[in-house]
Amino acid sequence: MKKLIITSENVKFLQKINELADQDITLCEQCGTCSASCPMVAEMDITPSQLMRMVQLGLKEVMETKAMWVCASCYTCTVRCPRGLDVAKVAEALRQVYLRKALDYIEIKKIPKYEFVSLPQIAIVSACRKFTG
Amino acid sequence: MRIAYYPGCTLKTTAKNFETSAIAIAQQLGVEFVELPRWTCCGTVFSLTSDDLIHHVAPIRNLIRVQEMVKRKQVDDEKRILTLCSMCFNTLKRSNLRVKENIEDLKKINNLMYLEEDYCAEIEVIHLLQLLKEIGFDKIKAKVKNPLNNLKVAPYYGCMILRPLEVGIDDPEDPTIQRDLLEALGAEVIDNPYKKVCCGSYQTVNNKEKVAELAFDILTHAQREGAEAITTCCPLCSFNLDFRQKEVLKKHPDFKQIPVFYITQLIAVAFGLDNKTLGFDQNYVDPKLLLKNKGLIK
Amino acid sequence: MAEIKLIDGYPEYMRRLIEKVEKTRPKRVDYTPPPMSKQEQEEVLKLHPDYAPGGKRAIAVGPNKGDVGPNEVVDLLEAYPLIEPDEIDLSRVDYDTDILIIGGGLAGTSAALWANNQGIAADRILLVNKLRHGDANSIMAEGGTQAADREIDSVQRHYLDTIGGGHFANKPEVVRALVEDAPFIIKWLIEMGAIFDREANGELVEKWGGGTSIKRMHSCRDYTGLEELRVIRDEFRNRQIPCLEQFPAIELFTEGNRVTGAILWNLETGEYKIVRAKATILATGGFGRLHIRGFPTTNHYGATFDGPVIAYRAGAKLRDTDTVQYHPTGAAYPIQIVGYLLTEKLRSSGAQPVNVDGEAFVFPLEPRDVEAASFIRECYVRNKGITTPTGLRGIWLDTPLIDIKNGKGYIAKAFPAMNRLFKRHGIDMAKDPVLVFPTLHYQNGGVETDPWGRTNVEGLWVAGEVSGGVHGKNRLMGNSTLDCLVFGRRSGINAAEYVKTHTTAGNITLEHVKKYIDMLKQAGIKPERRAPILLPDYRGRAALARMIDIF
Amino acid sequence: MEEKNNIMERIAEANRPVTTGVDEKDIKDWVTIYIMGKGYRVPADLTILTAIEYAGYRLLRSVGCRQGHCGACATVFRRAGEYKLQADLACQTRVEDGMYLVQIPFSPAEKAIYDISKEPYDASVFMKYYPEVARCVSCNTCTKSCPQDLEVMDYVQAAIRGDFELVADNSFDCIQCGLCAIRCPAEIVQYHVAQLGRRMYGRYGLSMPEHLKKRVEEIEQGKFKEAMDNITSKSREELEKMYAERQREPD
Repeated sequence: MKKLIITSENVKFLQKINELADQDITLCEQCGTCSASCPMVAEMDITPSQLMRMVQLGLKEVMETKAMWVCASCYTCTVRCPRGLDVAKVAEALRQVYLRKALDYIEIKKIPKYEFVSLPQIAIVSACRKFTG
Repeated sequence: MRIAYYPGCTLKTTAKNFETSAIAIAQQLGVEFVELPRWTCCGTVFSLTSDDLIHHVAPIRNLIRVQEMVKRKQVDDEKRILTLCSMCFNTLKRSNLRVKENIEDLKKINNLMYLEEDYCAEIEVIHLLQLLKEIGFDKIKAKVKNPLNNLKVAPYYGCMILRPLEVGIDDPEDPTIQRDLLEALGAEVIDNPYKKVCCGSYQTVNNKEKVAELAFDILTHAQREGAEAITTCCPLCSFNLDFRQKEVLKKHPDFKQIPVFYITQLIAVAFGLDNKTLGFDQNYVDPKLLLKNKGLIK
Repeated sequence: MAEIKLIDGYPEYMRRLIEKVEKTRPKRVDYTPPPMSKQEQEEVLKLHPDYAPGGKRAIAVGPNKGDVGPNEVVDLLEAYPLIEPDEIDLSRVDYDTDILIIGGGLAGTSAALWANNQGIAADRILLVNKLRHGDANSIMAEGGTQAADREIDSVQRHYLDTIGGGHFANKPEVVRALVEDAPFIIKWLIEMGAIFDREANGELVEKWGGGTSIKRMHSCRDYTGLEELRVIRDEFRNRQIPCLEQFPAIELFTEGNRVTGAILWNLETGEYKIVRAKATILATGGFGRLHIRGFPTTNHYGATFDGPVIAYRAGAKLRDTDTVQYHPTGAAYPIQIVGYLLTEKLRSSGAQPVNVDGEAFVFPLEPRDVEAASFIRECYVRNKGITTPTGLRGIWLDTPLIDIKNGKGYIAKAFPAMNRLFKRHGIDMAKDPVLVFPTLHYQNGGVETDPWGRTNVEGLWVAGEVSGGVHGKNRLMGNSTLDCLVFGRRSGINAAEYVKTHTTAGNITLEHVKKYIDMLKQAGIKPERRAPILLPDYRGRAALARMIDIF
Repeated sequence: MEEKNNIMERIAEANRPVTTGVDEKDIKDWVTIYIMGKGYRVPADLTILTAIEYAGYRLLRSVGCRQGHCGACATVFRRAGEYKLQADLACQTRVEDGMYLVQIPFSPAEKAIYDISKEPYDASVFMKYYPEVARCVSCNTCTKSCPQDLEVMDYVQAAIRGDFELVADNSFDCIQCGLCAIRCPAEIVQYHVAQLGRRMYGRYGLSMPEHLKKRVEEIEQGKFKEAMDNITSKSREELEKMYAERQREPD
């Protein structure tokens, strides 16, 4: 097993996410309730609780994972967390770290034109909010 | 009673039937929706980061419109704004809470919108279901001309009117408001635990297969309990559960399509309102046959 | 910093003068001065810039040798080219196209669309612009577009109005094309999504235009040209027709008596490009920026008579270039907007010309030239004008009468562009009169055209203000945008037909330019002027006096 | 000064500031403006556009009709002592002492390619071609930067929900200067969105007038041919007589 050395960079990253999400992520005790509750977990490469753990450790590699993008912000984890943590906010904070560099997770201009004939406004607006920088 | 009404974009486009049926049933109950004279998209999803204020500008701008309406005596309910769409409800309510609880944020937002009058943070955001409950399900029952007898309906709540706790209008784990309402209409209510499981929301834009899978779970669970129809109060849930049945069928050819109603459409049916109000042509899975079989429409 | 103190847009002394206008206003609401006698009209017309002596001379060379035109126009026709024909490298053709269109206003843009409709592939068309696509007088057209589409109207009635307005000097067959195509043009624009003013019941609003006998003006608020141009330019862009901007044509190519393309000049880098074309459509617009007789203008920055200059060298005949349309009511105050067109619709809606004493002094339905001349008389002969802080003279146009006669708020609704313009300078037209003086408005004549936009030179078409013949000696309100759209379309169609039957491109030579230089030399004209001038020069004298040309 | 007799010369002389550029000796009031950071002393009653020219620039871009109709001369500036970045048309804005300014010569915006004759008349058309409208945060920066004082944000919002009439009405006076798009934090191209909306509304939201269709058919069928053959062959004298005897439609 690889030994993990926590540096100031890791701490900074944790602090940044803590601030953006307005949470103290160190409170997470890895009970796994969020993962068990998540309707999207099957689509994720890491589970919500793994995501929380990576952030706790300040591992920027979490930015490479898909989980935060698969989150549908349904707040099931939020209402169920025994530690009162808002996991949805943590996912949003991670998305924002990426999007705020003026990057897009999905390119709306590349969505096939025919999709827009049926897609409701509500879906497009929320996708823009969640996936475009 | 006149109340300020925020439609939201989708109720003006793919969910017009939600709006027309809601306005019609409200009228029956003595409530007049007064649409905000100028309104902007609420953003549909509440911005979750602590330092972001720009995405709360739109919700607050809409709440300022309510203040203006109150001043111009355009509404009788001077403290509230009504929404039908669950996502609008969630976003407007949470932004409202944020500025109510954080006066510094309110100041900054007011300052950014210096061309508008200041928002005083005194308006409250309510959802149609809350209003209906307030009016009283017994009163609604009294208006029923066409009881939904024998119609087996599974209410679906989705997320945005239940979670998080501070905005939820019902128990997030076991909501009952739609059940009580549907029972008042005479329907047989099929309760099942999938009523509060997320439909996949905006993932429908870039991952419609997954959304179809969630829809499949939600719909088949209800069907297994005997449901013949689903009700929702969110145009995005409705899209994912109704329109995405096309994708469900692709993957599960044995799947039996099931009509998805806006709750207001079923109330309108029970009230005996006309077809134009019902707007079934906008539903993907045609509910007319089912309702005809039950003798509920001609 | 010392600035004149303004009260609602006017300096104090002008405010006091406005009080005089306000005093007489109630009496003038129902008063109209009597029309002039024929004799008086003739007398006052001597003050009109077109008739006042000293403004014109005969052209010394070229197809119209001996014809008379304004000095400023003749100066350009008698100018030497910008290029030395022998120094241009013709060995490399940069753009080889079927149809070259020079000028992207209403005429050029519609020519491109109709050539494309006619089967010429988008990439076989090239539209070039001196400035941006759409930077044209078209976009400034306020009033409207005439078309005889009402049940009680007829195309022959439109014909008579047009030809009478043009002092019967118009080419009959060209006017016929204009009026017969007009309803089709409106229909086409609506199909393309142009939004014309509508009555509450959805019917088209049809308004009066000066000089017409019936209401047939179709307007889009007071942004008619803007709306029409935006719509067809959007369609042009959807068709992905090649378009160059900041690329004026500075000379045509010929082979014998056929135009075979043009030299373009990159306005910003100075590099020239060679275009070979089977057909060339000239749609370069008018000449307001020549400031004929020193008048301000309603025209666009690029309205500098380039088209006729280069066509003339290629042998194209001009006509009716001797008359210039001055609009009686150009803005005269504040200095920032001098020359801006205040549409005739203001007067037809009730605004009255008034002198410094608050007197209405002229019958408001006099012909445009008489009206303009009477303003000059009031200012410079009778000395009853109002002098602005910068020394301009003008007379009042009492606009508050419009709201008095049509109801409060009418100005804001019917004239948003003008209302906005004055508001920017602190003036409320609904409350205060505005100062006006004649302004140089329109080039009545130009390169002689036939009903299909053809000129006497093979391979060269013209459309819009650059052309001559359709308006005779005086253009009628509402016929300019129509001219552009009708003959833009017709030239596009006809050029497309030509291209289909003339499948080989001609050689590109500058022989005609060499010949023209010889003619100028023979006529003893010194090479001190060069044309086309492309743009006017408004640089400050002080800065110019100390300029060193290094790059 | 000796008064000249020739009226035309006097008019030309009076108009010289607007026809040939401004001469220093005629100016009483001056201000200092900063064009791209460089200070220039210019006459106080010039517009930004004419002041730039006075300073010695020969404009090849950022200039068009010079009268507020074409949108070529979009300019951003800050007034002395203000933090607000203003946006307006150079040809319509007077210089002020201490103003810092730069022109926006070009707006690098993408226009969608479509064929309006093939589009359905509903909100999906906006989402299909300009899905970025969904990114609008209602910050109102577009409205604040519009030199025409249009309610730009309102029409973008109307586009999201497919209200074509509101898009058309609110955007009608748009001169497509691009200032809204340049300043939009959501990177929306408002003026192109509006153009699509207006064309859709003009084509589908408004009816094609029956009398217009009928007249076009009549002309095609030759209903006026005889009358036109007749009138176009008339002599000048005959036409003059007809013209003088025209019946004017009553007001």
